[in-house]
Amino acid sequence: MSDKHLIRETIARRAEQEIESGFYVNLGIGMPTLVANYLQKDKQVVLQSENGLLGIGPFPTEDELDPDLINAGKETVTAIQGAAFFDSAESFGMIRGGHIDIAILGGMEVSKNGDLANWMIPGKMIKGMGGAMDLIHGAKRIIVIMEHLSKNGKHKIVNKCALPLTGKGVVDRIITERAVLDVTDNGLKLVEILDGSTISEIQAATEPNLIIEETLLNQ
Amino acid sequence: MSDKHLIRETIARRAEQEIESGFYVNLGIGMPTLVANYLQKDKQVVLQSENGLLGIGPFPTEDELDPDLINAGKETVTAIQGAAFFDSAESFGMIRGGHIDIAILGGMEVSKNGDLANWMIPGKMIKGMGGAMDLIHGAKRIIVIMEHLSKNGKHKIVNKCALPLTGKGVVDRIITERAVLDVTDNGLKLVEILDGSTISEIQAATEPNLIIEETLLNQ
Amino acid sequence: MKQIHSSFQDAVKNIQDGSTLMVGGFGLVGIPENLLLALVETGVKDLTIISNNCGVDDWGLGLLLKNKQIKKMVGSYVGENKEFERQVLAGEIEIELIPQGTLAERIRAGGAGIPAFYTPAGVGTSIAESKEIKEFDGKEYLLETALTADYSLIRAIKGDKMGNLVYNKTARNFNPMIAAAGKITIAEVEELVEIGQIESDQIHTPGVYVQNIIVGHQEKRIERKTIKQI
Amino acid sequence: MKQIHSSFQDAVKNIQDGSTLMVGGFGLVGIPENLLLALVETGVKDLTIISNNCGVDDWGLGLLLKNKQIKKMVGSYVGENKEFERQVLAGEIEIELIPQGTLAERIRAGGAGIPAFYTPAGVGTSIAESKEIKEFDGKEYLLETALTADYSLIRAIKGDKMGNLVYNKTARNFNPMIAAAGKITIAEVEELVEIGQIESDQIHTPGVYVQNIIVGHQEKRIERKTIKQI
Repeated sequence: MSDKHLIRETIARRAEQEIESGFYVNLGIGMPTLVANYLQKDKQVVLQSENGLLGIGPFPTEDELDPDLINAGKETVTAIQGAAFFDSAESFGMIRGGHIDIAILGGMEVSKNGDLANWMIPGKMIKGMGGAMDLIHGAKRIIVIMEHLSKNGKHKIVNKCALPLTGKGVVDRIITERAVLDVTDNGLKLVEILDGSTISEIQAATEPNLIIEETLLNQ
Repeated sequence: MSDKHLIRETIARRAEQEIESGFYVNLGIGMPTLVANYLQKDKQVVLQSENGLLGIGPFPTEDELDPDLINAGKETVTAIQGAAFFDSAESFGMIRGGHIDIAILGGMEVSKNGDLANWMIPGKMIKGMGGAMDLIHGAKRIIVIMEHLSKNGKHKIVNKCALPLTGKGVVDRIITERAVLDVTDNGLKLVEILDGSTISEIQAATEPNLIIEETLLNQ
Repeated sequence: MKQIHSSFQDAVKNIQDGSTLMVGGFGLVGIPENLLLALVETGVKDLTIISNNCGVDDWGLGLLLKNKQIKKMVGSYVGENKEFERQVLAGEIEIELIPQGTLAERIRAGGAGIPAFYTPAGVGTSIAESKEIKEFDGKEYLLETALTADYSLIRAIKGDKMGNLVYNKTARNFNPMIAAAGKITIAEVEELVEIGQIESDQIHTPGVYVQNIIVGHQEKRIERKTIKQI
Repeated sequence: MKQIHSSFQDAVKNIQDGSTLMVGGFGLVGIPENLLLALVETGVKDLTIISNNCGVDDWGLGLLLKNKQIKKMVGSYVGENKEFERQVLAGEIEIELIPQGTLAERIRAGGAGIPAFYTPAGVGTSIAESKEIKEFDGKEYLLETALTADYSLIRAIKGDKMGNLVYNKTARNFNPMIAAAGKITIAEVEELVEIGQIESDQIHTPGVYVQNIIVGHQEKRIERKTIKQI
C-alpha cells in the first residue's frame, strides 16, 4: 500500500466508522476533512467548524460561492439546512463544554499514554496551534488519524513524544492505514488490523509494546 | 419637607442631573426607577435592564402590553426603537465590563468610605441580592439615592455600616432630599444642599464628619 | 434528529428524585410553564433547583415549592414567594443566594467547559466567606465555580426539529446558558417549525445543546402589570 | 448618537504609535478591510495586534506587517504569511501564540469584566509554562487572564445609527467579543440603516459596545477557493 491517495482513503473510510448517526463532529484540517467524503448517507451527522458554524455542507458550486462562508481550514464551504452560525467564544464553549461527540484530528506523534504532538516541529517556523489544544480537551472522544510511520520510516506511535505536545493523555484511539489502536489504562491496545499485516509487523512499526485484542490472537 | 412623594421627587430630579446625554444607564428597582420620569427630553439616554434589555421604553398601553417584555423589577415595559435584547450572561458582561456609564441604586446604609448596604436586614427574611452586587462593581459611576435619615430618625449615612454589606468602597455619590455627598479619599464631602438646611443641620443628620465644599462655606 | 415529545408527562418522566434541575426564566417570563406543571404531577422530590427566581405562590416553580418537591433552591432573588419564606423559616428547604451576574456566568461556565472564573461581585461581603480571593491589577476578585445540571428545562418562542431555538424579547434571559449547561435539555417551544425555517444567522441557541423538544401553549401570567398613566 | 465617519482616514486618525489593537476576522473573513488600509496610510507604528490570524502577504493585517507597523502579534495561527516568518526569524517582531478557544475566551473576558478564568487548553504543554495550574474535580486547568485593547476594529454586514450590529455567516467569528473588549470600537459596516430597522431580537452586538461607525465596500478576497467537484 504505497499509494498516498489509497492510504488516505483507507484511513478516512475507517475513521468514518467512528461516527454514529446523531453525532456532532469536528474534523480537523487536512486528512480529517476527507472523512466527510465517506460519510454514509443514512447517518444524520452535523459537522462543526470552530470558526463558528454548526452544519458544514459540501463545497459550493461557482454560483453558491460565498466569501463570508468558510470552514476552519479557510476553504469556502456551504451550510446545510438548519445550520447555525455563532461567534468564536460560543464555538469554543461548545467544544470545551463537551457538546461535540467526536473530534478527528491529524497527528505527528502519539504516545502510549495518549499524548498528542501535532502543532510544531522545533527549528521550523511556528505557525500556531489554532483550535487543536481546545478541541482535544473538549470533544467527548478524540481520534487521531495519521500514517503509521513517518516519511523516513520512523515511529510516529512512540513511548514518549519527542515533539512539543499539543496535549497530555488526550487521545482515545489512533487510526492508521495499518491498524486501529486504543489508548487504555494498561497501554496501547491493537484492536484492528486494516491492511493484512501480521501482528508482529505492526508491533515492529510501533514503538510501545502492544496489548493485543483477544479476537486478533485467535485469527 | 415631610411629604413622602415630594421627597422622592426631589431626590429623583436631582439624580436625573447625574445623567448626561449619550449615557447608558441602569436604574435600580424602587425609587431609582422614578428617575426615568424626569429625564430631560433633549438628552439621548439608553436605559439598561439587567434581565436583558438595552433601551427600556415607557410603560405600555393596554394594547402594547407584552408579557414577554419586563424590566428588572418585573414590571411590564416597552422597548424603544433601536433597543436590543440579549441573554443574562451578556447583560452582566455589559455591566461588569464597564459599559454602563452610571447606575443609580437605592440604599439602606452608606458608610464614609463608600460601603453600601442595601440587600438584607438580619432577622428578616432574606430575599436575595438580585443584580445589585454585580452592578456596583461594574458601572463606571455608582450613585446611591435614599432618604437622609431612616423612618425612625436614625443615621443612614454612617461611619461603618451595621447591616450586611452589598459591596465595599463602591459608592461615588449619595443623593438625599437634603444634600449631595461625595465619597472622597479623605472622607465624605458635602457638595450640595438641596432643601435649604444649614450645614450644621446636615452634619447632625450625618454620622461621619463632613468635609465641606468651599463654595458652600462662602454662602 | 431530536426527540420530539407530544406529552409533557412523557418529556419529564426520566427525571429522578434528587436530581439537579436548571429552569429558565426571570420572574415568570420565559419559564417552561407546562414542563413545570408536569413535574408537579410526577411528584418527583428532593430536587435541587437552579433558577434566578422561584416563581410565585401559585405559578411556575412556586407550584413545586408548594408541593414540597424542592430540597434546595439556588437563585438570586426569591422575594416574590410567601411559601418560600415559610419553608426557609421552618427549615424545610435549603437556600443558596448568588449575585445575579455571578449566577448567569456560573451557568455559562458550566455549559462552556470553564471550571471557574474570577468576578468582583460579592467581594467584602458575606458572599465572599470561604471563597478564594485573588488580586488582579490591584483589585480583589472572588473565585466562582461552574454550575451544571442533570436536566435543563427551558422555554423558547420557536424551535426547529434540529433543536435550534429563538427566544422572544426579555423571555431570553437565562434560557440560552441553561440550555448549554444541562446534561439533558428539554425545550418547551411555542412553535415548532421545519428545519431551515429559522435563519441560520438568527439562531439564539444552536441545536447541539437541546436533546428534547415539546410544543406548549403558554399562559404567560404577568407578575406586575404596569400600564402607562395617561 | 454614535460618531458616524465618512472617511476611513478620519476614523483611525486618533490611533497612536504603541497602541494595542484588536482586529476582528478569521482568515480574511470578517476583517475590517478599509480600516486596515487606512491604518497603513497613517503609518502608525509599534502596534500590538490581537487577532486570530495575521492576514496574507498582500491583504488584511499582512499589509501592516509588510509596512513594519506591528511590534507584537498575539494570535492563534499565523501560517499563511511568508513575511511574518521572515520578520520572526529576523527578530523584527514579537509573537505570542494562544490556543484559539483561549484567545476567544480571553477577549470575551476582557469585554465582560472577568479578570481571569481556568481552561484545560494547553495543560501539559509549553503553553502552561509560567501559568498557574489548579485542579477542579481531579483535572488540571490553566489560569488565563483577560485581554483588552485601546482600539477594536471590527466588521459587520449591517449596523444602525445606535451602533447595533449584525454579522454575516462565518464573518461573525471574533468580531462580537472584540467589539466589547476595546476601549474605543470602530465598526466598518457594509450597510448603515436607520434606528429600528434591525429587529431587536436579532442584534448580534448591542450598540453600547460601539463608539464609531463607517460604511465600507468590501472586496472579500478568498483565501482558499474550493469548489464542488462534479
